Amino acid sequence: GKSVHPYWSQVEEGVKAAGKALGVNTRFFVPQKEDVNAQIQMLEAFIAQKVDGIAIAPSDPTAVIPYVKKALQQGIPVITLDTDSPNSGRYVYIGTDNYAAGYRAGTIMKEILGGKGKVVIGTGSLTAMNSLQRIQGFKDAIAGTNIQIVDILNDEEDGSRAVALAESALNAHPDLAAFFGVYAYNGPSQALVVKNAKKVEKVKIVCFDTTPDILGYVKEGVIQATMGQRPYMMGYLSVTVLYLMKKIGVQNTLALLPKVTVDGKEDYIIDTGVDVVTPQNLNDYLKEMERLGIPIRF
Amino acid sequence: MKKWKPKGFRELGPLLAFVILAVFTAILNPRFLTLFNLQSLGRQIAIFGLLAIGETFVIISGGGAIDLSPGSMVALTGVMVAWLLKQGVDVWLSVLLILAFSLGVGAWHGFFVTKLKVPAFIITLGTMTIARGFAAVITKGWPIIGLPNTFLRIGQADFLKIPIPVWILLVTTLISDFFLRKTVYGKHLRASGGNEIAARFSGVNVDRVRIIAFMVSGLLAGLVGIIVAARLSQGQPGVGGMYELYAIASTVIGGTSLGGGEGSIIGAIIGAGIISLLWNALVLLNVSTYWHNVVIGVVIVVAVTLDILRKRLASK
Amino acid sequence: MKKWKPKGFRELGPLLAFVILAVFTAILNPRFLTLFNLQSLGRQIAIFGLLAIGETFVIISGGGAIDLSPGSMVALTGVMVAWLLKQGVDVWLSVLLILAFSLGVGAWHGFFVTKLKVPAFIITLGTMTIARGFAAVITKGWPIIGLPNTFLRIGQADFLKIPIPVWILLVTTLISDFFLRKTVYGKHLRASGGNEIAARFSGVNVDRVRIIAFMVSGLLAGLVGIIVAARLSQGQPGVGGMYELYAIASTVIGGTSLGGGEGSIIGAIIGAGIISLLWNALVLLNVSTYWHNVVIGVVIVVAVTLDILRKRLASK
Amino acid sequence: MLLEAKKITKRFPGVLAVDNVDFEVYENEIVSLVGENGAGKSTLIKVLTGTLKPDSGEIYVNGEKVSYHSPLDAFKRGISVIHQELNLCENLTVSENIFLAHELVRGKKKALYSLVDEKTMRRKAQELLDMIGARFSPNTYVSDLTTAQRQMVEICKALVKEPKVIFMDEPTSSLTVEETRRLFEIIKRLKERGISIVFVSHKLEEVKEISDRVVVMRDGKRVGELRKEEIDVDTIIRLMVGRDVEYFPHGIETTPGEVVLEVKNLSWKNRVKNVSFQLRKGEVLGFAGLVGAGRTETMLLVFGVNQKDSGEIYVRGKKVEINTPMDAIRLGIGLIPEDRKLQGLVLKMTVKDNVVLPSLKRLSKKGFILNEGEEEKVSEEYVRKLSIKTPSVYQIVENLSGGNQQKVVLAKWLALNADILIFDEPTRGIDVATKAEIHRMIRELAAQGKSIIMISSELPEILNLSDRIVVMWEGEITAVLDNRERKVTQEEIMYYASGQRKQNRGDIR
Ligand SMILES: Nc1ncnc2c1ncn2[C@@H]1O[C@H](COP(=O)(O)OP(=O)(O)OP(=O)(O)O)[C@@H](O)[C@H]1O
Ligand SMILES: Nc1ncnc2c1ncn2[C@@H]1O[C@H](COP(=O)(O)OP(=O)(O)OP(=O)(O)O)[C@@H](O)[C@H]1O
Ligand SMILES: [Mg+2]
Ligand SMILES: [Mg+2]
Repeated sequence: GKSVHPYWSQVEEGVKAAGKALGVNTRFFVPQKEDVNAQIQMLEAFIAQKVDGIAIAPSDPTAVIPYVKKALQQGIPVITLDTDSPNSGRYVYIGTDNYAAGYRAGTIMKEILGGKGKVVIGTGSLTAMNSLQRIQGFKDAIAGTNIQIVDILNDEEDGSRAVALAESALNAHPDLAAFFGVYAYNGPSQALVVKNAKKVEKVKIVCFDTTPDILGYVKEGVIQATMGQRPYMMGYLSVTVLYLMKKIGVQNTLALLPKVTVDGKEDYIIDTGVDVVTPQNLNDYLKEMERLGIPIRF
Repeated sequence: MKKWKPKGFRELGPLLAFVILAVFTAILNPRFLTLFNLQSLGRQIAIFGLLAIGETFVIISGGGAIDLSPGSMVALTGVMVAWLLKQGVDVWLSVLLILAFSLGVGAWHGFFVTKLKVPAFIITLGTMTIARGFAAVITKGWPIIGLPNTFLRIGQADFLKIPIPVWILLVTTLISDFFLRKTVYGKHLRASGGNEIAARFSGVNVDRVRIIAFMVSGLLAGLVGIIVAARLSQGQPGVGGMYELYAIASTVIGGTSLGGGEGSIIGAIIGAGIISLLWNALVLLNVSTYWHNVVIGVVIVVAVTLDILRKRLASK
Repeated sequence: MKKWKPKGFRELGPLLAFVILAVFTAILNPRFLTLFNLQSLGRQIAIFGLLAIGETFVIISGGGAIDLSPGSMVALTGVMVAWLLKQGVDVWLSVLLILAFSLGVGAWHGFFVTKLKVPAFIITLGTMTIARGFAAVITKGWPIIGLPNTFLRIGQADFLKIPIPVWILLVTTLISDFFLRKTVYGKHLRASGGNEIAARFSGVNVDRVRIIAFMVSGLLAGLVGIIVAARLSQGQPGVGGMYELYAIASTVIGGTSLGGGEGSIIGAIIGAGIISLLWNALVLLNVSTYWHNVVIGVVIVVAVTLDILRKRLASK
Repeated sequence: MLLEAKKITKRFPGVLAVDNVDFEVYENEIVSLVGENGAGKSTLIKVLTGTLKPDSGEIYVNGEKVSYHSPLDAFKRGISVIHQELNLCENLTVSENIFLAHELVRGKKKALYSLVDEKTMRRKAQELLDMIGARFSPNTYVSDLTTAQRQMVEICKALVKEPKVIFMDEPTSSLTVEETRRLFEIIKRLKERGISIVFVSHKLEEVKEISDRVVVMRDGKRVGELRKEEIDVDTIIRLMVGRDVEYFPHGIETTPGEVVLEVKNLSWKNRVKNVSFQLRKGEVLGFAGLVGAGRTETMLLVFGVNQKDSGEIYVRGKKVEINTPMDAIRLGIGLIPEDRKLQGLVLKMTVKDNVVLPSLKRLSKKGFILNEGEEEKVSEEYVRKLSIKTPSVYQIVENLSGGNQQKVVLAKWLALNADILIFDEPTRGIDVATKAEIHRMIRELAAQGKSIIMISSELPEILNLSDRIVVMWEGEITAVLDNRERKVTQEEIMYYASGQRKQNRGDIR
């Protein structure tokens, strides 16, 4: 994982649940803040320990390549989750990439705004890969419409600053049509500001993650849509795949997995999908999650 | 004997910087002056200002003391108060418990610094890391939501159109400025910071004076933690990153010397005002976020440098 | 009011702490001692250690000086070197240019501190913010990838099974320890930090001595920026957060007093070793990440406190 | 003429410190510079040695006009200085300090990166120390040295520069008679070697003894010059002060009453051994001894700065535990410390804030809220009484002259109005006129029923003021002498101060 964040704690829950179900020893690590060097440091410590398998969400897809290669050389199977590192030689990628999810968010924004209006993006980092990809996807989706991104606000993963910035932005752009929230706390921060400013009707919000506060605002109709990436599933499946690789061998496991062809190369990708949660489908979403056995805190 | 007094209004430099920035922003974007924006700005100033007051006490107390813990303490106390409220503890009791806790953390810092002679940098860096860690341990990254409305009013309500946090800042400023300039404690604090040994020889209980300074800083961090939690409607483990640096910078911008022995509460508030104003103005002036940090850094350096040059010229 | 005087091996305390932690980890998880793990640990120690050497110079130079910029400078110089390499500039020329640039930034800090009397805290905080900002401006946040292999070797290759960064650290340690203890510069540095006025009155060029100290710190931050970029195979604008605090903490753990005048390069390296070891050991010992910060904070505080108590007992 | 200064003027905010002064140093002479506290002596010296830039005026060295940019420029022209406030790096050793900025290096050219030749430096430092009769190793850290020893380091430091002229700003203020004698021998030897000395002191007997010429300053101006044969203490005083001064306050009689402070068998480390004495109401109890005799250390125990290892203290008959200066002040004990910069003053605070610091609680409303008016009144009163030269009580203490700083320290403790006052070297660095005034005040305080302990290394001061005299040697009391008749002699004190014990000293009450 990348930093202390509810998203990753959902991944952890999935990891733990799978570990328990399969009777394997799982370990889950996130650094306090996104820091590529710190992640590599941890990765090396795991390789040194000769664990049976590693599932990693690279803070940066290229930076980890040499270290993933080292692990593979030592016979430790490596898969990626959440963020892919296609050139590292990892066996499988599990997740929805953030670009795709961001693109989905952009598409939905386009629908909500009817193709025009001013949007402000709130994020916690200008450098973290997940944020960059989500924003890039979002931008690409709205390209060619009359939707205009008037500002990107970086709060440096400080929820309080996120609120202050959202307030400033709301004030600076009286004709603001929508906020896009990249990190889990961005959506609720924007929702709080919009609600307190009594502009719920005017300013729409599309954001990421399905933390309880976000779902609360979705229910109230302050947040129009949020992207759920099923982090629990990612965690659960990662452990399962690694377990299989250990039990029945890497090749046998891969044979069970869906094969895709990217740029003429064969690859293994498990797409965990994006859930778009809106006020309309909130109840269905909750039911669906329950059916899949994914715990929802609400 | 003539009443020759050396200094004029010491906080003039930073005040000018603040006013110039504000006027400049207001001209370029008149929406700066909307009530909504001024309230938002006020709440931000309250957050940094309260922390800066705490730092001022600690820094004046001398011996190179600074407090690196406030940012993390804001996160931890915010999470803790939310947790208490979720357990159904009464709002005011929760607030009191948190204030008592943060006062205790301040006393802990003071104890290590004065009795065990551990550098303030280390013991408060320890708390910075530990508090941040505990905030993560308690929440696993999840915000604690669903706090009672009475509590949220602390961070979100206004009184006479002025946000409650600003009232809290005003009252705290008045009290602490009074303490620092008009009471025996204030003079003892400055004497301890100026020359610890001479203060001891003069019968000043230097250790107690310093411990109290750390307690003030701890208490205010807890207070800010409560305000921030109320403002965000939730206990969030990720808030407050780098606030200690902003608070210390506010203090220094306001004319407090890191060497100890002197400092100004009003100056610290103005310093906090400058930094908060920058956060606000850069959005209003539509400066690309990529440049925000660059501009903030440049303004801080320029403001302090000009102030120092101005004082040097004035004393010539 | 006697000051504690260096009797015997002053770095004994931190060294003991390091050894105890290492032995403890090795017993609980023998894989700690694998070559691979030790290499990984070594690379991390090199990163913190080099920064800590720079801080040691700055801190010894006195006047409450610290350098808050290294963390951000690591990010900025890493991005810059990657950018240069992408422009097709020769590897060694790029490295030289970056080192010259970071030397210049150090000189800039020194100039503000000595000539304009701007507190080191402020000018280096300014650079911290500005450099972080520029790193984002240059890259728009995206890493710069596709660097030549010769360059990557700086961060990833080994020589005689010892990683290149560790060699760099060894050489830098030897040179700077030599400078600090055996040369005219070292004496002048300690004199300036011990009693600035006395040093000035004796004819020491205190300003120049301090400027050089800041230049050393700047230079080493640039060097670490290069190493980290090579290690990550890319220019990453997001690395290095809080590294300055770890570097300062390493220095203090190693026995350098923040008041200036004295300090130990070896101690700083040991301090960096303790922090790096913690990063490594907590993973090997299977401590949940949520607890990492808590443990790191506690160990730093305990190590420093015990060392201080030990010294106090020894001097009785 | 080695050095000639013409029409030097130096101004500080609110103060004209040096006013159009000419000054010259000839070959082979010892010239003294005298004047009241704040007359501008130190400022003039700082200007002449490159540590301060004059506002106007010209300086010629060997006939060549110079303008200094740093002290180094002065050293290069053969001008060395020992400043009034000692300036050593406590974190360095003696030899490192002596050679600071003049390090001996391996190789020919010296640069910042040159390798320091520690061995030769240490050897040469040892030679210099031997030459001036210092008995400590060049490897000692300066923080471990006494004031007198530091003074010796300063002298070596000045000598290393192989100067033509050495300015010595009050080098004897913290030396005993014996040490002063040794310093004078050194000075004379230096003169034989062709080095001229500019000497500053408030001890006019010394000035008379050593000087070839005396230059007198008053209020920043040069007011007179005396040639060798004209030098006479009374003449100097008249030039300095503009009137005659009575040295010692005869005729203020006191009648010592009951015992207010009793110390029994006090011991601390190896430096205070089994010390017992009694202090009576209304008496002045002098403490004599050589430097290092343990007088200061004893009083630091009584005042609670250091914690005794054993022994008992009784105040007004009641046994007390004094663990901190606060405890002592609460019991009505005040201590005027020896080292004004370290223990006496908060240099960055104003005169007023320093003066009222110990008595703050008493001067405040409800012991808590400051009463600025009262503070101003009290501090102005003492500024007047002790004729502290300052533009106002709002001046920062750091900007006062050395002697005036010392007066602020005294004012601080006089304002406390304590019943038991311990003075440690109260008149160090204070000019004759004020010194006489302070002596009178000490006697007056005793007459008012205060009890006074006075540590002094100036024997005349001890002999003239004390009702009884305690003599210490190496941490123990060797004699307690009755001096009500003012009959004790210098020889008698020196006898006991060198370790001879007086028998049955318990008899003396
Ligand atoms: N930095 C300064 N700022 C302001 N005033 C100063 C400063 N330095 C000295 N003065 C003032 O200049 C005057 C001369 O001071 P100086 O130290 O030269 O006196 P002095 O003759 O050496 O006295 P003393 O015998 O007490 O040492 C004094 O009134 C002093 O207060
Ligand atoms: N352990 C020590 N090592 C070296 N110096 C010491 C030590 N303890 C005390 N001193 C210093 O020795 C100096 C002289 O000792 P002490 O104060 O006991 O003698 P004194 O009789 O009071 O001398 P004075 O006449 O200077 O007042 C003091 O200033 C003190 O700082
Ligand atoms: Mg003087
Ligand atoms: Mg003494």
